[in-house]
Amino acid sequence: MSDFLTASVGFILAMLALGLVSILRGPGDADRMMSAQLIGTGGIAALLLLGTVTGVPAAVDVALILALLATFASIAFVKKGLSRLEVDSTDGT
Amino acid sequence: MLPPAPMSATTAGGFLLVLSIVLPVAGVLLAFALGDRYVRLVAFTIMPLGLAIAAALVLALPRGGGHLVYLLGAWPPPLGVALHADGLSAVMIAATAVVIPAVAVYAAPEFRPAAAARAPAAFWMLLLAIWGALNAIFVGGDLFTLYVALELLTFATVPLVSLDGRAETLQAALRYLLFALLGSVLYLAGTALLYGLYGALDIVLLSRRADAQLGTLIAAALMTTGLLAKTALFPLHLWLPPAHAGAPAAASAILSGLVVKGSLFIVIRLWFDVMRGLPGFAAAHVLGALGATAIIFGSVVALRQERLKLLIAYSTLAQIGYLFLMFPLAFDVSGDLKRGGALAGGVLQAISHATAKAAMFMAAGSIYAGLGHDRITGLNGVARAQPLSVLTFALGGVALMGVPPSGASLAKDLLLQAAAETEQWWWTILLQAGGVLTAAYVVLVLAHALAPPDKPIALRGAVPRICDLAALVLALCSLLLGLMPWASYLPIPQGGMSNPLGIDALSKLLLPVLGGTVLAILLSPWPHPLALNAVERMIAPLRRACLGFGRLVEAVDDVLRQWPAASMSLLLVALLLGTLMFAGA
Amino acid sequence: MSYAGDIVTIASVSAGAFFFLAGTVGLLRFPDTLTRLHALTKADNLGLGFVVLGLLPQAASLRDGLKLISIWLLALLAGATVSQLIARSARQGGPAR
Amino acid sequence: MTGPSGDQDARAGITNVGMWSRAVSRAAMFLCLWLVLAGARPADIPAAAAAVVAATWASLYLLKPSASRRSPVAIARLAVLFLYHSIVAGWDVARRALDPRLPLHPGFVAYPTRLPHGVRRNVFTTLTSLLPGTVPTGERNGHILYHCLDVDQPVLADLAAEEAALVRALYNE
Amino acid sequence: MSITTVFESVLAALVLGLALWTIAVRETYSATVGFVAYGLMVALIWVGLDAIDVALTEAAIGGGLGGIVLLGAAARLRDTESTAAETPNRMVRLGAAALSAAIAAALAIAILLLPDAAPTLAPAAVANAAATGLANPVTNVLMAFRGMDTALEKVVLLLAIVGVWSLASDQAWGGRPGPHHEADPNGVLAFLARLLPPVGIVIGVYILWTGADHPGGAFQGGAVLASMWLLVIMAGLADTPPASSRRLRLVLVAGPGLFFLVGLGGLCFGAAFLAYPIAHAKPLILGIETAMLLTIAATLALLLAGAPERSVPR
Amino acid sequence: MSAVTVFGLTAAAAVGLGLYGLITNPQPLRKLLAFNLLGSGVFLLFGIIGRRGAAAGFGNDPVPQALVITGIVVAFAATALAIALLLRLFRTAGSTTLRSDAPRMGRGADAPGG
Repeated sequence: MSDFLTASVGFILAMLALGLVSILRGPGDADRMMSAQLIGTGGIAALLLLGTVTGVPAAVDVALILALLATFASIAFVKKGLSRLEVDSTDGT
Repeated sequence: MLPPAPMSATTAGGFLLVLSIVLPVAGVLLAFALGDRYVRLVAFTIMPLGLAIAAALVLALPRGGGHLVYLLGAWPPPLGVALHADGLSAVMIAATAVVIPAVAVYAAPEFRPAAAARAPAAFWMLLLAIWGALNAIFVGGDLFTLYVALELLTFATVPLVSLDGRAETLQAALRYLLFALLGSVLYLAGTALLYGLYGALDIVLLSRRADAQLGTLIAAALMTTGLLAKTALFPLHLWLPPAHAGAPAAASAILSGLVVKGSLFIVIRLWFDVMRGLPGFAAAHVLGALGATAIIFGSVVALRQERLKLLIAYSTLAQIGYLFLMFPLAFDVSGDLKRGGALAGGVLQAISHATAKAAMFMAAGSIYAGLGHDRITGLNGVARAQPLSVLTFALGGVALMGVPPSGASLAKDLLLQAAAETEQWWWTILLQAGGVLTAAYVVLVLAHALAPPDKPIALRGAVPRICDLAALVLALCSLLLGLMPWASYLPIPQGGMSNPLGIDALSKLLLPVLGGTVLAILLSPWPHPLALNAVERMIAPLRRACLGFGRLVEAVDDVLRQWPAASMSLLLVALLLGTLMFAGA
Repeated sequence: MSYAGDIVTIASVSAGAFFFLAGTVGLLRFPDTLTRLHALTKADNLGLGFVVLGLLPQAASLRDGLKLISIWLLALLAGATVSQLIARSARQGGPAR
Repeated sequence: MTGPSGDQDARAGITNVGMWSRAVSRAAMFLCLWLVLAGARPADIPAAAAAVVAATWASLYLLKPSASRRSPVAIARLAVLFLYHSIVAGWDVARRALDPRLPLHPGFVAYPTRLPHGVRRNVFTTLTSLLPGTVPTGERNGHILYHCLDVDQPVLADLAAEEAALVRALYNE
Repeated sequence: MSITTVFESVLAALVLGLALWTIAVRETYSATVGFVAYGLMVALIWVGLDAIDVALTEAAIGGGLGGIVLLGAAARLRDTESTAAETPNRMVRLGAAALSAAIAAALAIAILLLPDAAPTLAPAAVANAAATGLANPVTNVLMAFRGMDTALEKVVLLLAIVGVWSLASDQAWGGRPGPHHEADPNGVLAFLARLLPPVGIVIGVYILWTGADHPGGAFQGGAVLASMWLLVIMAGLADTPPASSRRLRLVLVAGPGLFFLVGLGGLCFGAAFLAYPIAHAKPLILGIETAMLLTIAATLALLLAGAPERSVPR
Repeated sequence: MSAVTVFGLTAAAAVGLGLYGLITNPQPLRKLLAFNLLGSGVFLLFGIIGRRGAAAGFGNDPVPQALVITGIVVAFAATALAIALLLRLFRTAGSTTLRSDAPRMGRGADAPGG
């Protein structure tokens, strides 16, 4: 069981790496910003599995923090263009 | 000088070590909480208390057998953190406790809490923070605590550099911050390795456990280099001239006089206590050689400056180099570490420089405030308009040259003696040249200041007399340092002191001044009132050659102060030190 | 650790890994930013859900299980809101671009 | 309390008692979260109390309670629907991504929602961002603009069903 | 090669790839994104090294606050790229590469040569844990055995605030830090900022509280709270308090202030400076940590908000 | 190869990459990123040293962990301060290059003395 879970962590991380290659390449900033999201979900999965494998329950707390804060990089990305996003419904209403 | 056996208990009077850190820091917290209007008041309440604690510490030290120990939280090292003080710590703390209040008195009128409260509020808090950080460095007994204290020092210094908010000073602050961070990361890497090797960070424990293995030497090289970057030893000085010249005069006095001594002090701790000579003879010679180059480079470039504050900043560069001559002199030719004369000389020189250089920066600040500029060529006649400032500058300069009874003179004697004992005659030349070069730029500035003015000088603003007096007191301190009873704090061999009065002393004044005058004529590119026309024509070819040399030095300096060059030199120094340490071990 | 629980874990975590694979393939193959966003948010969130589901039998207590689920919900909320933020700026050509 | 208002429309008509009951129900939610995170230990009471009070205060400050009734059954049904949708959505993306032909017909669809601006519409877009093949990308002329992986699918009908379920669950007035 | 090593190698390769990307990519913005990703992945390494306390810190900093500060700066500075594109020439780059590689190699050798019987203070930390009543050894080290470092580090944070504030213009000194954020009150960002912070508060307090016996602590909790506060500020739902506000300043000095007060209490009445009386050690430490939580949350948020920009009418 | 070796080499490589970036990247922000990379390499060094010192039921020596946490806080504060300086410099000067040096008036104007 432990080996299986470790292998899953490795697999998920490998997927994460491939995904990162694809989105960090761009072309746009929006693509790059997805990396935080990607790492958010993939990293949480890896952490939860890792916590079970190593028998360190506190790894779950790390995942919790990641789930709470992984959004922040994306928000920083959106905030800088705030002038254009002042109103969500820019075109009308 | 730290106790050979680990102290497992707090000594009597050890609480003074705690207070010396906590008091200034408490001042920072209190000032911050009370708000802008009370900041200066808090600072001036803390100053006498800090001075008293420093005095008590200095008095308590001999009674404690030469060292004080305090176990924080009563936890003995290696798990806990201890504070240690020895003679070195005591004299550094005392010097700090003299310089900071003097600078505070000087700065009090300029940084009074007024409508625009930004600069005053920040200045006083940062001043107190620097004090706390320096004291923490001087009594810190744990390598990681020293790291935190170093960072405290950096964080307190950087905003001082950019206090006036001009683009150049912001840039200077940013360069300083980045380079200092690079330095502290290298230091931290070494700390990690030492912990991995010996499972302790306490200085005394490490000094008993450390042995000459590769990991230790790599750590030593990394840590030393990181600290050199923070001390701005040539060629790692890219940040120093703009930072020290751009800050307000009071801040420059602190930066030049005290702040660079903080990281220097940790280098001394590393080489003389933690590693007890493990770095070896060859590596020490690297430090000495860099110091020697710094003396030449700093002085030559200083003589080519047009602005007084930059001149003083470059002279700091040279003086820092001078301080590193103690490292090779502390080893004898067989490679054994001999503490004693060289170390005492180096530390004395550091203290002399702290007082004298602070005084000189303050005098320069007064002159700037009076004239509205600090162009050296425009100083003519200022001696009549601002006699006190010029006198301070002159006394500070004379003290730095090594004229008895100044501390620098005693330091030079000690270093010369060490050179003789360890049979390293080649450093004698530099020790003498250092004084002459110092004299050169002091003479240059004084020549301008004493020359008759082209037109009557209209003072733009007057500096309160108390400011000038504070600076003068510091300069006098430096001049009289040689008379202090050092023996109970520093390992000064008997008969090291020369008679403060007499032919010897006179020659010690005249020789550098004469030599300095010649050098000033030869190396300063600006029109100056020193040379007579007849002499001028005679030496014209020589002077052209010297000016060419000066230009070359300055050009090299320009290259070295570019970021890639400076940071690559940093790594190069680290590798060189590491290799030589390994070869020597 | 019960046998049935282990079976559930292996099956479910494998399913999760499959969806992570699908999400990554989608990221690599889909043509533009917005379509990639679909791949990222939908597939990966589901993958995480399956991983959480798979770990439930291994959880030491009910509380640990609930904690896992709340992490997933938090990740879902984050994913759902962030995907809207990214989508909006991608549609508008992206800020400063 | 002068918080930034969330639902201007829903504030009218909420009574003092209602306010308190909303506060209590939110506090209960945060207490549950705490219990899940930290477990139930008597020694934790001070920290738990501080956390719950602070969280409830922040929550009331940031998000004004609305007066509409919640229906537990409908919420449960919404949750099931939502779970089902996210599985379908994941499967849908996986199928398209792994299909060698890459069957995509991406495009935008404007959905005319009846939900008012503000939190309700946000809840709706957030839920629907997890629907198969749709990502809300902002608004145009009061319509929510969805980006779809496949515009040939009955996106509008799905959205309408989801909206109805949401209104039944949370905003039944 | 066991399966664990495979996982570790994958993780290491991923982290190094991101590091390489951060250094090598041409565009600053992409590099910054790469670094944020790097920070998040390093948190996984810390879990792999069984250092959960550090992993929490790294996740809170790398994931939340670090991302905001770096990405925000990268976005604002993006126009300067063309002016500053004076990359050093090839020789310099080669030299730099050689030197950096040499240093890295020296470090690697030093790591590989570390003694087989690794020295450790873990047993000593465990043996003395009874004196504090806390079961988390890291918290014990931070708050008791090496309390001085922690207290001084909080002063470093305060100085950072002083430094950042001192960059204000004279008129704005004492005003509200940072620009005024406006966002659509009906937008998604505002929606998230209404929903997430209460949850974050519970989580932040939990991280602090659990830090007594399990991984966690004041800094990690404070970082979470700071992120939540920043989220609310960025969504325009609240504003930063003026820098001259007395209450704010008290919060900013509360952590180190209480730490030093308790320390001085130990000096005057107890065994030593920063020594806790055994009977009251746990409540005292938790009290200091609570004050530090607030201080850290306020400090980190204000560090990111920037210098005061908008003067307040007095 | 153990975890310590793998991550130890990672740490050394991160230090190397960070140093290289710090030297060669002209923009201050990139230098700052490189510094953070360098710092994280050094922190990892502490981490593996702590990992080697696993004992007494703990997978990682608590002392290095505590040191790293302190170090991360300091590094973060430094980053924030540097960014504030950088943005202020950008607003004051319009650019953020660190190239130009100390203001030295009349450079090269070696007027003859007299």
